[in-house]
Amino acid sequence: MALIAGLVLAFGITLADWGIRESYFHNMISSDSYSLSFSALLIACTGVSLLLSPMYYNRLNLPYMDIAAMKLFALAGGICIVSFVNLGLLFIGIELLSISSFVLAGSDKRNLLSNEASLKYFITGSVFSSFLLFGIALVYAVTGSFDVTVIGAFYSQAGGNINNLFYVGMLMIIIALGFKVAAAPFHFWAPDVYDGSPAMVTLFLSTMGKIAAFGAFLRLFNQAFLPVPYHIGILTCIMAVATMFIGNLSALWQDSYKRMLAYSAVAQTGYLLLVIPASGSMSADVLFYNGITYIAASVIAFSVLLLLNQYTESESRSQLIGLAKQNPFLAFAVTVAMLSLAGIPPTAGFFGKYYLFTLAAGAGYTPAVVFAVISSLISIFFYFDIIIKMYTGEAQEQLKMVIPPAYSFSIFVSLIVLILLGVFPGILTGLLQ
Amino acid sequence: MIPLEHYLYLSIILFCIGAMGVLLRRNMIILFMCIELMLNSANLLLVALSKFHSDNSAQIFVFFVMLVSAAEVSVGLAILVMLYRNKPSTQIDLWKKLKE
Amino acid sequence: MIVTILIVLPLLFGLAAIFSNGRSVRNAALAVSLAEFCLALYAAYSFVPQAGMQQVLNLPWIPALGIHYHVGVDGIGLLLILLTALLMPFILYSTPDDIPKPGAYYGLMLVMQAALIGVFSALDGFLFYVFWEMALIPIWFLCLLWGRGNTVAVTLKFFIYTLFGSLLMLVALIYLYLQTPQPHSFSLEVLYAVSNLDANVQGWLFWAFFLAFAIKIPIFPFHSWQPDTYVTAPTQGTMLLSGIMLKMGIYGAMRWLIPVLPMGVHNWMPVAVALSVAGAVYASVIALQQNDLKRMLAYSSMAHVGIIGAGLFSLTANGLTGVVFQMLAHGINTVALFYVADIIERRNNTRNLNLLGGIALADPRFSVLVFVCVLGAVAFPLTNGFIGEFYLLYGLFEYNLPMCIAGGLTVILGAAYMLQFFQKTMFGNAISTPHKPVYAGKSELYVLVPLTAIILLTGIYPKPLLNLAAPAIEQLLQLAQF
Amino acid sequence: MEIAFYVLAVSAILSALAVVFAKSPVYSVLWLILTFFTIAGQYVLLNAQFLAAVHVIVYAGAIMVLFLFVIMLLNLNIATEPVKPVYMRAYEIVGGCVLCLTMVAAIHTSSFEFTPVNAYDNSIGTIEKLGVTLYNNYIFIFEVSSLLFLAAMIGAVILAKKGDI
Amino acid sequence: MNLTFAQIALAALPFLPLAGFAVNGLWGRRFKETTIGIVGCGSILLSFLLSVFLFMANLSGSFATVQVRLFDWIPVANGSIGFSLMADPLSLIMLLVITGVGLLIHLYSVGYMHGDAGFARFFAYLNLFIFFMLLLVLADNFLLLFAGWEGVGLCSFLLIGFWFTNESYNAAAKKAFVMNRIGDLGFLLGMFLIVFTYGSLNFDQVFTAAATAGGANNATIIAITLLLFWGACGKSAQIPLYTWLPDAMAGPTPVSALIHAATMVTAGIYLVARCHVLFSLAPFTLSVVLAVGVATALLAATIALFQTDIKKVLAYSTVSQLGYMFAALGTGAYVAGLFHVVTHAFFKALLFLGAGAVIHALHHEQDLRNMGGLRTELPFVYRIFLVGTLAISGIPVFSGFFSKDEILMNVFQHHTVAWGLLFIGALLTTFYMFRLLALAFWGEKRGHHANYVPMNTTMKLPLAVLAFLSFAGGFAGLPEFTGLNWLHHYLSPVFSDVTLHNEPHLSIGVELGLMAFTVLAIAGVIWFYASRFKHLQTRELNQLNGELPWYKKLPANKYYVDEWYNRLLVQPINRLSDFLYRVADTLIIDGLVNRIGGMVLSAGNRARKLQSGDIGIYLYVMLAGASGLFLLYVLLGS
Repeated sequence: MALIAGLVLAFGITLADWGIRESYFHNMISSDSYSLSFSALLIACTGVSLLLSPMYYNRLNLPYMDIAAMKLFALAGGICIVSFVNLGLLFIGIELLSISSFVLAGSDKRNLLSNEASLKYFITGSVFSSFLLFGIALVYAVTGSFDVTVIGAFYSQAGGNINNLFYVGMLMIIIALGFKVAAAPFHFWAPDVYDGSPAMVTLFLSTMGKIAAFGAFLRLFNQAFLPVPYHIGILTCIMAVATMFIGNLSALWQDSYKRMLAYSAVAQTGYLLLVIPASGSMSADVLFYNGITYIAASVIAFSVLLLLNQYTESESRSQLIGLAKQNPFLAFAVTVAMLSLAGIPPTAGFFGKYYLFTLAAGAGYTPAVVFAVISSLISIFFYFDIIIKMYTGEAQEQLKMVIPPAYSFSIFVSLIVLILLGVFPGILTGLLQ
Repeated sequence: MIPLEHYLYLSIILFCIGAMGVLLRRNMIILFMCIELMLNSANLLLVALSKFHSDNSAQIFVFFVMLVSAAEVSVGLAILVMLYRNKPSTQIDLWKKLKE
Repeated sequence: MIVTILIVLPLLFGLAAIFSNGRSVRNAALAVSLAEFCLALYAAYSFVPQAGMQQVLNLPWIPALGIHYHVGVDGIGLLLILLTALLMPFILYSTPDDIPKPGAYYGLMLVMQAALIGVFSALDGFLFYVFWEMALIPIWFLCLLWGRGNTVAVTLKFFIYTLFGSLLMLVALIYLYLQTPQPHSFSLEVLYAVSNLDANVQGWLFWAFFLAFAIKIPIFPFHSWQPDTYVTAPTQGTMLLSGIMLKMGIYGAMRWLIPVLPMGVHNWMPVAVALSVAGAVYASVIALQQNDLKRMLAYSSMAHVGIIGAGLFSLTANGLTGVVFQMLAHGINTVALFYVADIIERRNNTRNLNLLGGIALADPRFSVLVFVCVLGAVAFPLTNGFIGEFYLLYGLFEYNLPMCIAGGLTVILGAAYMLQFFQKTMFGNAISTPHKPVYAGKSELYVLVPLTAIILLTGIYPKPLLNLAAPAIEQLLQLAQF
Repeated sequence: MEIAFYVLAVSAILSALAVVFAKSPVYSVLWLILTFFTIAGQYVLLNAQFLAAVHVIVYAGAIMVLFLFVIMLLNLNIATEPVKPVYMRAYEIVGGCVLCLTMVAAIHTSSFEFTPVNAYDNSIGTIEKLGVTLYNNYIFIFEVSSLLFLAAMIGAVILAKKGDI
Repeated sequence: MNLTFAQIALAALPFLPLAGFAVNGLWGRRFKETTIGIVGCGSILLSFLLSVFLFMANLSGSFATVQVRLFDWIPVANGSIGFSLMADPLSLIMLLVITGVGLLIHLYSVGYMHGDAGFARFFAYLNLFIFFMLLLVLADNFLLLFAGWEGVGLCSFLLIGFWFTNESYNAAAKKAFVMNRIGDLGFLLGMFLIVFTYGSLNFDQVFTAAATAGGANNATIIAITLLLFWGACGKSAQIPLYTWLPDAMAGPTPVSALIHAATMVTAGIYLVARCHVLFSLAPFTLSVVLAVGVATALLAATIALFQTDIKKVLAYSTVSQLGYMFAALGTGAYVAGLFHVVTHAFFKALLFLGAGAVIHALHHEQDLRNMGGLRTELPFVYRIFLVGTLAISGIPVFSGFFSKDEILMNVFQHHTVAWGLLFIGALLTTFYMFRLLALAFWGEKRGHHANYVPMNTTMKLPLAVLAFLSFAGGFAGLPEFTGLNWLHHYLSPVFSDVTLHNEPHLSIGVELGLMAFTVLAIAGVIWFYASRFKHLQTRELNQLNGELPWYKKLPANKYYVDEWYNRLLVQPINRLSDFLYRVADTLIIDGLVNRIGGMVLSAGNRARKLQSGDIGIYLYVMLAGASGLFLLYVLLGS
């Protein structure tokens, strides 16, 4: 419980100094509205996962304290990369986040799948961190400094005729962060790692890890590479569209609910990736809004998985049949989450997608928007399959579970977030201008 | 004075050798070493650039890179030990259960 | 202000009902829908036709993006709200009282009504789209949980098909939103004023909008979801689908397609009219040989709607008057006919026309009422169908003659299959029913008698309704000239 | 001066290739140590003397020892490399070269005449200069990296410790 | 509103039968048969009295035409079409016929339908029919006329399929309604053209506009008149759309008498007469009307020669007489056409009711081959049937002679070939009528009917009145040269502007000569048949049973028109509908959508396989992806 208290304190502090904008430690790290809001988001994620972990781990009779420690280290890494000014801090932060994620992925030692997940994550992770290093080196070569504001000034002042190396450096950074965020050609690790590692870790990785990586990605682009060159923009769009289609298509046939959620996480990355080519004034707002809705929806989706794990080993979708009869509240929450992930109006997911499409179309990437629309249509198949399974069919008896207070609290909060943001999106838009 | 391209090409070659090693070898130990090699190639480039820009922040950066690679190796080997305990071999081909 | 109450009242009550499933939900829901109807009547009563948009309410909803909760009503919107408010009590009352999970059922119905009224009164592009899709979810749940047959596959296909259209519309709306002057806004007037679109962009946008509405209406090539959904859905769901939701597509085309993209509409008008008329003839020919009652009614509804679509895209004053009136007439007729189909099915638990017969012997009063409904559907003078059909065919005639003749064909075929239906079910000697069942008991009469009265009344004295719509149609035509 | 650079460069490349193609892990560890020495030599050439020393100590000393230790501990010295079908190896070699070529091509297109940031001074490699920048501008990263080490340690303990936890 | 008493009467006129329908319809089952009869006949009686009152008022010159506007119905173009009624001499004549003959038939059917389960329903439908017929006749604009038009079609559907337990009757009813509908479509298109060219649908506005526009034979006028005529053909069973009338005999006989002889079928003639202004502006259409009228008259007459069912013979005779009326209209002699309508209503109703009496007596036996020798058993029926036959054959003094002769006179004036054909038609009419008389009444008794059902007075009275009218009806329109043609004088204000046909009249001599010539010919035919009817009859009976000679086979099978319609129209549509549903709808359109869904699912399956699980492949693909991006960058970047 101390942990939770600590986290709440940290949450309070971040919100306390909301107004001030200055950077500390020889402008290594700055506390502008962007970094504070995203840090608050990350803290919230970790808070939720810490809240849910005791009950989950007691069943596995694994001591969750050191796992909690790793989560806090990952949180520290996340906060660094979300509010970095110096590229060095970005590199170290990403390394800290990755290393703790490797360990978390492998935390359930006896389970072979978890071992395999950590192995895959480690090998691919370290290969692509060297890409990041190489990219930073090239950018440093051209601009001569690691400070993002200096690079940004240099780049905008140089206008079109900046040295070609700069773009190559930028591309390598995109590749590295693309890997971290599980974008298309570099997404191969994500499904296996999310599926292999224990459900609690998958929840943590897919929410905190992904949003931190996206925060860093957008922060770097907003500060350093602001007028995103058109051909780099197109490359990222291609990556985004490929991710959407691969994520959505592979999720169609998944029998295991957990692996389906893994692929849907990859698909959601595709949508979020559209923010990068359209980085500019509104993009921070869009990312934050989508981030919140994505986290809220994942929390609900994964909490059902966690509750299921209490009773059955199998993670197949058919476990959910007839859930609505057993406890309607949980079924309603999952329905709202699925609707939000699919992007159906009354839920926040719809406005998030709409906001994202407006941004992308505004930046001139309308074909990408059309593809995004088609892929979201494909996603309807499996999201609604869950809803159908819950509401039709006779209920298995063991679903008669009692939901522990921690779970019902977190589900309730995310439900409120999903519905409130869906009906009154005005609260959040314009926050990060 | 050695022009900067040479360092650049050298580090790219080392980087690609490391990448090829990662692709070719099946044994985890060799794999970790090739990863180390890739990181070092980037270090080399950084040091060359710091000489070129005569600004030593790049060298500090190399310090941290070394530090990071050390941490990575330790975690990597820990993973290797864990895997070895479950399957007594360091071949990565054995780990294929998570698919489709 | 009234319009917002019209939306919020059923919405709140619906949501409350979804979670409670006490026995008394049924009459509570009925009370709400009746209150809704009185409110709508009052709105109609206090509506001044010439004064354009009324009951306008414009609150900022998402100020950062220039999206407002902008709601208002003009002639056409009001008539459709009246139709929804009128039909809802009948649909609710016609639900058998032994349905499972009544709370959720009535809740979803009321949420559905709120979304429908929202669609008919939204003046803000985004709000229109939100209501448009919100109307999809309740009907999907209704068909899924209370339907018969393999509801899962059919409803999923229906949902995805309609969503495909509406998502294309979303992309088009976003594109238009970005064309508006800098502090972008979605409001209707601003979108009407967008003029810097050249011909082929308008062409693309036209097709994006047209696809969404054509799938919803449905117009010919995009109708494959309709027969299956109407058959597997519960009758009340089919009433909703064919009675009111279908009008969403037509209203959407009138409000958002024709005034916003006049050049696009003008270039693609012949194609749209040809498709609709082809669809009408196609459906009425198929309906001839159908022996499943509900599938036959589905095709007949599609035929009527094909003519409405043709009238809509002929862009003539008479055509549009016909569209508005026929929407009302068709709404009432299909609801009545599907209810009849439901009664017949429940009594004989078969929908196969060849196995039915002799109902006129068993219950003459019921057969008379059914006959009036059939007359309405066949566009017999002195019924509402005739007036709508007359205007539509006249509008089509002014547009071009061959289309009008094809339209006329559907009137003849319509007579053929509707009478065939009437004779196969009503006449002939009773085959399957051993005892003499009462087809139209007291509860059925409460639905059928008012509906038939309305069919005859609006057929004999349609003037008030036509006056309500005339100024709005006038204004629409001016906007359609580019 | 140039000859030294080229000698060291060539030896670095050769030993790197040897690391990849060595039969048994111990041989490749030794070749890797040789590569680290050549790179340290390069550092000296780029008058980053302190860095070269640290590099040798950290890499050759600490990391390689760790590798040898693990190899010995789990006696992995047996070269039990499953010979992969030739076409697979061919693909991988070709893949590596293609990656190298594309990166060279991408870089080749750029002109190299970007300007150095501040004036030339060859004493940037000295300890007191490094110390100044390390503990002034980069102090925060220093602290975070300490956190990183802590995390790595705990991680290694969690994963590698025997026993059920 | 200072409504004159006439206007109130006019307004009330159509709603009396509607009230009768409502009363019988709603509470009919509770009443006894007599009360139903009283209500049914009473309402028609009242409307008959009202129309007599209106007729007398009109006669006494208190008003030329009376008009009343109840409420406005549909706004069209600029004006708005009202639910308004109008009575002028033309509609008054029709009014008298409808209500008069209607009343008699109502009385008759009280006795005829005695004991039938749907007694109340029958009377309700009859009253509804009269209501729609009145609406049709009294309408002052095309739309209300169209409403009445379809209304009568509906009632004929209901009444033909009255005994709905019999499948073939239902099919006949449906066929009648659909065929009427085909005609109505033409009428509707004609109305659209009228609104399109003249901007309104009210008769007076349209006619004044047409007259002022002038210019005979221009395209729109011809199109309008042709379309209206197409509608009239549908309703009055002319050549292309007549096959429904013989099948309509499935209904009870009073229905056939009222609807398919006296009133409904004459609606087409009333329409052409009402729009005489338009038709006279389009001589081409008039020639078409003439041609169609003559053709139908001849065709129907030949078919009637070989029919064995008593009602079918009368049905075909009605079609042929309607052909005569249209021929009269075709030559522009509207008054002659109307006069024949009136007289035809009398004697054809008489013949039908007579046939009804025969059927009633012989326990619903309709086949002539089982009748015969009824002269002695049913003396009263025989006598009234004889009067009817003489009237229809055009024997002098009887009404048929005067009206048919006037038509022949006008056609002779206009077009001698047509006169020749019609003359032959008249002879054929006489032949088949006497054949019918002989088969039913003369000769020895065939069939096994013994105890005849007695006819009560309610059936005898109407027959007697109709017999008198068929006898005396002719004197309303004595030939022209006598100057006593009251009908011509009475209707002249309506047709005053018909300038087309006032070329010099035939000299009296020629007229008398013609008249004498036709009478002699008809008398010859009667004498020829009466003398050897026994021999002709026996030959025909065994021919009917056995093999018909080739020249008789064609007309006997009604020239296979029905079969042709079936093969050319009905079957192809049904086959098309089957094809469209099975192939086009389920296979192609639905199939396409399902296939797309299937493709997406299979793509999903393949995408799933992409994730092979082997780290080596992952790394390989990732690095390949990286180099791909570099390549793309190089291509796009430069």
